[in-house]
Amino acid sequence: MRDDIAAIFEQVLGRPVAISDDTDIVEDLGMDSLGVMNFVMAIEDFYDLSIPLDRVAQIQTVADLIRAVEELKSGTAA
Amino acid sequence: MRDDIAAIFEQVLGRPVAISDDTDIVEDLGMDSLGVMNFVMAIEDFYDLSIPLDRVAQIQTVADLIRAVEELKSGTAA
Amino acid sequence: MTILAKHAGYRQAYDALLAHGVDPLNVRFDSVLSPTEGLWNGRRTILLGTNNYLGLTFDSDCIERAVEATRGQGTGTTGSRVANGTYDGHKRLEEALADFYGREHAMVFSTGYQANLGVLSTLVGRGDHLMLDADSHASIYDGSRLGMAEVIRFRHNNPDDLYKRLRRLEGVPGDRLIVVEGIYSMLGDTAPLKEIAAVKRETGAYLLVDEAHSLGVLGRTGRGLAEAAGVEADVDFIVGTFSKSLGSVGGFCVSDSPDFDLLRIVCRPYMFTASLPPGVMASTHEALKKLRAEPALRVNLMRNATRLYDGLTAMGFQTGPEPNPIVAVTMPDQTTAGVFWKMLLESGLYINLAVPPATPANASLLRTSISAAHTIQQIDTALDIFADVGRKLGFLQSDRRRAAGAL
Amino acid sequence: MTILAKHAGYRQAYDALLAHGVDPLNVRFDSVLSPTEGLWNGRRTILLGTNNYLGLTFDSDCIERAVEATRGQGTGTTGSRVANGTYDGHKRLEEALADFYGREHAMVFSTGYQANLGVLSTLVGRGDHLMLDADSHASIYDGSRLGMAEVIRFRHNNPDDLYKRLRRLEGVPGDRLIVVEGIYSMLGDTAPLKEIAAVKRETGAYLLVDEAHSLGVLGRTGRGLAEAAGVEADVDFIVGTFSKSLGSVGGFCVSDSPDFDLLRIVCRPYMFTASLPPGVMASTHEALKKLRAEPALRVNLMRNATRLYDGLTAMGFQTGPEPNPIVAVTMPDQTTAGVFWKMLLESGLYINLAVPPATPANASLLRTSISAAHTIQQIDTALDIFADVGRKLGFLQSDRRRAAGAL
Repeated sequence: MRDDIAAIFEQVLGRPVAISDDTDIVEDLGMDSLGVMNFVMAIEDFYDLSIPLDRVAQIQTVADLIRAVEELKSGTAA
Repeated sequence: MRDDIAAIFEQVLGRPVAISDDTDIVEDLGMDSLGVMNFVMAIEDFYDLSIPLDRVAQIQTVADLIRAVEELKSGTAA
Repeated sequence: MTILAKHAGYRQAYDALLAHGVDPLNVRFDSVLSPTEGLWNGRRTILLGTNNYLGLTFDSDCIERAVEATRGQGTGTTGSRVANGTYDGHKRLEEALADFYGREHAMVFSTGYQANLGVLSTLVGRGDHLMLDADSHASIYDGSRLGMAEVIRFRHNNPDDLYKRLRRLEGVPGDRLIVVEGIYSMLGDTAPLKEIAAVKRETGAYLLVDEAHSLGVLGRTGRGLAEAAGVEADVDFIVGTFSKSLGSVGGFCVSDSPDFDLLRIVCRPYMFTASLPPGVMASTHEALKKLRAEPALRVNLMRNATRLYDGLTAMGFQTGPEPNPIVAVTMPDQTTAGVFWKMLLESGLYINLAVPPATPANASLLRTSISAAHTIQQIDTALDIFADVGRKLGFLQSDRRRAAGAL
Repeated sequence: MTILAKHAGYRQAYDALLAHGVDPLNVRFDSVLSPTEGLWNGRRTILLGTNNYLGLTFDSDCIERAVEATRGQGTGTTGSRVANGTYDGHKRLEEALADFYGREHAMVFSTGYQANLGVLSTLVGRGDHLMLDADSHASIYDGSRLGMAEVIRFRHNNPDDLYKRLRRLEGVPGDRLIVVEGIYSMLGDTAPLKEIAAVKRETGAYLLVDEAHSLGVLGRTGRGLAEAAGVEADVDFIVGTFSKSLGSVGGFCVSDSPDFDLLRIVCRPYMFTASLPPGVMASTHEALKKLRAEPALRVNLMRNATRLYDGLTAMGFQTGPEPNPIVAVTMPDQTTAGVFWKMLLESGLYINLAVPPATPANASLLRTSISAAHTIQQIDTALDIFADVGRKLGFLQSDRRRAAGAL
């Protein structure tokens, strides 16, 4: 999943990125709020799901994002 | 912990209650919003912690409550 | 099924009142004649539940300033303050508020509700803590929900409980903001502000006081509870409204915080709403001048409030803890409260029926609010009507036991 | 450190503008002379950024109705609608709005911001889904935050993306409410409402349209986009504001939902705020009558809007997708936008500077809004000023390349 996410980051940012679980999406990747939104929408398209706004607000690192996608895919999101 | 919580329920409600992890605090125990608030404050006093409002809103069952108290006591709350 | 069906449960309590012929949500005044009298069902009715503390809604100077501004500057601004909505009248009112409070900065909002929403959701954010009195007004709770700070409730008017909760946060990073009200809107009790200010100082928290019901009511010059308690220096932010003592609509915040104007570029309930019409700014500004120039208004107000409070208490009604321009009588249950309220209205006295969940401790209340414009005669008539209805419903017997058969 | 220091980052962008002598947040009109002219820095300035679509703020009938109501009923109600704040004028305006829209129910709020806050936070709750256009107004986002529903954004004006997201929710219990705007406030584009209504029908969702910028602007009788698109029967709730075409302040919601009045006992931003002053209700009611009686206002408005849109587009400026009374010119960056805006103002033309994060796609915009009250001469003067400043800043060269040295 991390490879797919890295590919989506590259597509949105237009440059290659190295990510790990601890990568902070805003701070480390230098995304502004518009960038985050475009990125979230690309992730949603790729995995065919919607991430509700309050979940988006809780996502800070790549690990948070992976957990959110996994929970939403398996239908166990709080 | 469940015994302590049951004792606090009895104190707030003024009657003995049987609880399990699945007990729904509002539906099964017939508490209104004031009752819930008094109960939450009694729990807070007993465990010497504060449960933020958004956490209170997420608590539905006794198991949710136990998890919230445990997380807040150990400082791992989200 | 409709989308609103989820709220149908709320209708039951209301329907129970309707079944007794009590319809508190559909009181429509044919006409309002003065700050203290309205026409209801074609009958002159004493208004004793309008928060019109200084009675300035019919002040001829306030009206004429509103008329001039409407004629000169139009019926509205059609824009937010940050776009085209800053007229001379908005700036002058902000300057007058800052001057009145002796503060560096003042900001005007389009409603008092939005003032609380805006200030509370902006001053604290993620990682901060908002400490709310459990009996806070809905606008304070809604403001806390709009923001991202952790919200912690402390027991109503209990500085020790507040202190305990702040102590639990020791070592946790982030700001803490304590929020209390000058006069609480349901029971008319004041916050123990001296003690709360001491907690604030000891714990390094910030303190905000909502003086909605105490502006023009408390304090030597009418600035509210912070002035009356002598702790203005400890209060970092004061929020208030124009829709009570100042007789119009709108809200404000004043502060000495040097970077206060940052609010103007980050506070969404300020930035994304149309500013108030010139006429509203003008009548509010004039009312503030009257508030300052006529301390006799506060003297009359407290004379009336104390007379009503003492009279109701002497009859044996259960009133709040102190005489203030809000006097509430606690009823044994919602139906009794509703029937009592309806009989008062039909006898020519309008007050507020306040029932759960909007009330502290789920009480059913007959809530009155007093104006400087009430005559002593009107207060005495109100007391007579209370006594009459109270007798009919079995409240004023020597043992003060409610006659079970009265309903 | 102050409690507001957490927002200091926002000051940087603003300080960068200030460094160029651009201060869009402190435009204070000494006086507003008409719907289309104000006095700024002692100079007569054309107002082309006020959302005053029908130019009714100085209508003599609207003003006189406000004056009469203020003199007769006072400067304010000093209470919420559910307490003492329901005057005859509030009820009559609600009846007039219901009649205008041909709907069973209408409810008036104290601001348009609070109308969105109240309706969105109440119609859907825990377990429901709120489907928002990504470019929604701040009041829609704030209303979604106040409520407990899951909030899902779909791509701006993209019915396919909306459909895809609703399809993903198939089998999930709870209501879905789609929220779109008649005219989007930044670029002046309309929602593809016919297609969105089809998605709504196919997925069993509810549909709410915010006609804030389209009331009195679009539709054969001025009811807005739903009327213009011929899909009023599919729209369950319409929200709007009085602070644009109706020239005052306040908001409303109309609907045919049979249990609509439940909102009056559960909707907190309606229940816990003072109602609007009698004068505001009166001028708004009169403006609604004018809107209905004078379709020529809409003709003039669209004539002016099209003339400005076509003129700016012909000069080579990058405008929005369709001619509407909001016309925005996209600038290459924030500093250029700020300098352009300042030079327009100093040339006698007031418009809005709109910069990130308040704009779609983080664009820097010169936003204009047009009024029926503008003369053709004023529109042409505005075009001349745009051309003049555009030339000075190097925009109107044949290759439309911005002269790098212009700043």
